[in-house]
Amino acid sequence: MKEITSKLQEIATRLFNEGKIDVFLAWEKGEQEFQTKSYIAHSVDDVKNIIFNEYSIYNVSNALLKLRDGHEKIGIAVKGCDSRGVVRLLEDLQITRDRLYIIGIPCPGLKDPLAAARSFGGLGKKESDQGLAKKCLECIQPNPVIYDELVGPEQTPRQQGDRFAQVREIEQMSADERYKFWEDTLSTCIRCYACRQVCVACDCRTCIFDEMKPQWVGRETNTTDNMMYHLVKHAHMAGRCIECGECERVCPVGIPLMLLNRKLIKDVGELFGGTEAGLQYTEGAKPALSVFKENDPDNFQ
Amino acid sequence: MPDKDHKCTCSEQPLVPKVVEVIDIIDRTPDVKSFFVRNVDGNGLPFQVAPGQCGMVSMPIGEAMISCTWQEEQEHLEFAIKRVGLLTDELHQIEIGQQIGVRGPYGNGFPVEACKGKDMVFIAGGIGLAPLRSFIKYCFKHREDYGKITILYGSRSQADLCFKEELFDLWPKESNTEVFVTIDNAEPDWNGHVGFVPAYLEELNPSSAGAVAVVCGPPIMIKFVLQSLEKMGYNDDQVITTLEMRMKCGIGKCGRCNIGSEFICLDGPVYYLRQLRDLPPEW
Amino acid sequence: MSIATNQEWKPKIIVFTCNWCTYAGADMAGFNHFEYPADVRIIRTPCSGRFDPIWVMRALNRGADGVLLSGCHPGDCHYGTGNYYNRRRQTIMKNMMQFMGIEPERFQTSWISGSEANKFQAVMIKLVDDIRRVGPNRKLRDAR
Amino acid sequence: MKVLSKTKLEAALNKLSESNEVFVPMQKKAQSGYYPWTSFVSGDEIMLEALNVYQSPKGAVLPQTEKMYQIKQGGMEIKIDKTFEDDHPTIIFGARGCDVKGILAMDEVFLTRGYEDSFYKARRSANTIIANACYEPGSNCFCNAMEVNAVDPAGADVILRDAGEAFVWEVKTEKGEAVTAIIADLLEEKEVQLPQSKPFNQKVDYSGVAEKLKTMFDHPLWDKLSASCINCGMCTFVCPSCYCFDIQVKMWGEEGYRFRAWDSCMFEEYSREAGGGNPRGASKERFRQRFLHKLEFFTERYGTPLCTGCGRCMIVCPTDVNIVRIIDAVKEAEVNA
Repeated sequence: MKEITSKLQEIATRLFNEGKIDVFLAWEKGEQEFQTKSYIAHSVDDVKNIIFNEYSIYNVSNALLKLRDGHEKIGIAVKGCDSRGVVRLLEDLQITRDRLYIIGIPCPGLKDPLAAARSFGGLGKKESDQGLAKKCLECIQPNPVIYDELVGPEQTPRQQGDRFAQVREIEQMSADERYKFWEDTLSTCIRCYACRQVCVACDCRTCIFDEMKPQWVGRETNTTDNMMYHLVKHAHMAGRCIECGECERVCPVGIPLMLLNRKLIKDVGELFGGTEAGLQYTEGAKPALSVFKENDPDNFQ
Repeated sequence: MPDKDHKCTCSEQPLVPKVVEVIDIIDRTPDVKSFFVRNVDGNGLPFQVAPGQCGMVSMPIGEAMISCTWQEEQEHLEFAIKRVGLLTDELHQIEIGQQIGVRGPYGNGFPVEACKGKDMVFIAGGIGLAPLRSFIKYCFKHREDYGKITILYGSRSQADLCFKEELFDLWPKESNTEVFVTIDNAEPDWNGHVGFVPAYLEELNPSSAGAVAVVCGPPIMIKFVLQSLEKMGYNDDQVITTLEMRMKCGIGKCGRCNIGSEFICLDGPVYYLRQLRDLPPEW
Repeated sequence: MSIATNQEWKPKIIVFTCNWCTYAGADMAGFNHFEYPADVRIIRTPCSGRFDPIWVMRALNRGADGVLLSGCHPGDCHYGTGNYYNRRRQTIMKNMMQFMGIEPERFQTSWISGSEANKFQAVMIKLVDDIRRVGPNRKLRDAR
Repeated sequence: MKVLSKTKLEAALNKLSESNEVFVPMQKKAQSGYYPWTSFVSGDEIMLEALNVYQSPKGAVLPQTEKMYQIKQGGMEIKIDKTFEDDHPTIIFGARGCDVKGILAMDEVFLTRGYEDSFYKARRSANTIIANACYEPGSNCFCNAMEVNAVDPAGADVILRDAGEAFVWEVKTEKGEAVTAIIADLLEEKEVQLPQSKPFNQKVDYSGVAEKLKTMFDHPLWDKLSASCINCGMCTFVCPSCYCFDIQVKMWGEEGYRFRAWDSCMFEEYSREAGGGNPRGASKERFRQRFLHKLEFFTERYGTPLCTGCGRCMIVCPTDVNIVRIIDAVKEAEVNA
């Protein structure tokens, strides 16, 4: 990790000095070791705050959403999952490729700073293990899919066994059991919209949930409004979710959101084939539901 | 702001509206209508208003804070409503006899006492004339308490001029009163002044000696008018304006209409410029 | 809406149709006096490409018992490709709704062309029977 | 002194639940917060010994969604016949000093300044607070800097003091007497050794921050501090003293109700006006509004800061926005007065 940090700082300094970039997106050291957060370096003397440690798990491509309307040249350090976010934004034409200088970091698997913060803060039960974060244990793409420079050795995916095991388990349940499962899980949601704000695939200007004319989803936190919210939010993820696992990681009440996303990824893969969201950048490519084939599966009456 | 006692006259449940009946609707402009409401059983009003106070008008679809016009003998409440959103769309489709909800009165209203003995300069833009109209009618009712009255009003087009009858017939006839009307861009059958309110104000240049300027209109207009008034020598105690913020509760609880530690719905919406100077520049 | 026994309960079913094929098919069915149950309410939209899954959820949420989206057969969409996009979108959405536990009968999709008046009638009758069999919608229903 | 031994805790809670809805700090699978004691099932865990729980007890007096009044519309007629003031007795059992201060701050907002919110008043007057004295501050706690007395929280009707195998039951108000009467037979008279309160790890000094913030509205430090914030609403919803609410309606044709729900200054729609304009549309402005309200505006208006030093927002924030660091940054920032 140490040499990746120094390499990152070295590249950032070079890019700033050559005037190739105006800002550099990476991670910043916090007071405590686990308080690493996303960081925008504006000049060469900010570079000393940049770090890549075992808690640099935040999906930095999400910070691109704040910069999409500007014209500055952006240097960005991306892990495997982050790089898929960059591809997604390029596909959605939210940012142009020539504004970006991408430094890829094959990711060795990181720890969850929120789990560490919880045990450090002492609120509630101590998180059981301090090992790799859940999303890193299920990682299928540690190596960046798009980069101008690569830093660090290639890594191997850590996902073992059937990726969609839990999804199939729920599919086997009866309709009422499934409804009961989702009713109990989603009734705990406090509608803080962190899963939307942290998601790189959520790049709409005005979200449908902020729409008042008409108001599609109610603002109450009863079960039905919560289910409507999650159903609509994840319906928009079909063919767009890059499986970075951030929504599940930041959820304050621990809702297994990746189950919904994995169900979509499984269905889109089985029904329509094609590469998964953000795995490969080709100019002018579109997400799965924005294209079609004549012989798509058709179970309509 | 000190602990003012705005006892809401309609009930011990300030958030629950009173049902009233719309007894008359007058079309002022293509997108502004005046609604006159009374209690459902016909006698009396849910509350009385001072000039510049507002009321929360509510229909099942939503609620909105609308300024309420003051009259001397108040046998009805008048709300001049511009069609801009969910609730106002629906309001513009109702007929006479429709029942709606109303609660209030909210806001501190214009400092009518403090302005006594001063020359009054009223500067309004678009629907901003509705709140000022209460203060103007109050001045004409107590004409001897006030000096020279200048009314400067501008709107986008001739059709958008509100309260045309008062602007062109009633108010010019009042003693020691001048009314100036302007529209943003020229129109064939309009021979009055053409141009924006701030520019026209500097052209008229009403003297600031012993005068008070009262401003109400879209935020962009208020911004430039305040600059012009400063150029013309009006100090911060001679300028009064109203602020626009999103409001939901109307009683200083829901937290969203704040500028600094002031809640515009409760401590405002009327402020002296001196008060606004030490608020954060978010207005 | 009090949901007493099955007899008194009348299903409320919303059918979204595309303007050029299914709506014309429905017209043809009416023109030829093909009877189909009255519990069905038809909403016309320009093309099946306009169908938004949130309509289905909103309808079920606000009290409908079943929703059908019907458009032109793939290949003869008036605008060329609307139904292809619709096909992918609704296929995914049907799986998603069933994953959440909503009965499959409540959200159905079909292709009905302008001349298939009898198919329109058959689909309507089958739709209402399905919903009658499955009963009133309680899942995703906005509690009073 | 009166003592409630821990072996009798569940019996006491059952007894209190007969006539009150008792909110107890609990861990329910992945979530921890204040839940009704009647909803306790096996696998849940009472968290009275833990430092605190994630969600604050403010839901007992200001629920996340709360029906206000029923609306019936018959063509031209509108009837508002039923309002939903809910005054069933509730008890918040075992709230820490920071959470009690949060509720006191909300009392200031909802019950003073010319208007008394009838819905809040109904719930609050039927509510009894049994505080849980706090002797061992956590690593993020700084309630001592925010006018909160953790060992003797003001505004509590009864104070529990965890003395190892029993709680000291210290009654403070008449409401406290009433609750004590219900479980009088479970209390014993015993002398127990009270624990020593430990020092605070966080060194926070709030003095002068409000006055200095008044001059820092346009200070460049807000850009730097808000750079990583993604404007989710998590910090405002776990905060014990955030009270902003939204008023919305649910109608089915002729019938429906207007309700109130928590809202967050972090959401873009919070201050968006009918014409589409938004005085605080940008992410930085909303971020600044949240911390100015916590540290300056509330102090100017009600005399006490709205932040109670519980440290929850510092833990849950996905981009590690830290209010203690912001207070330090404000104190160090040089301001050209």
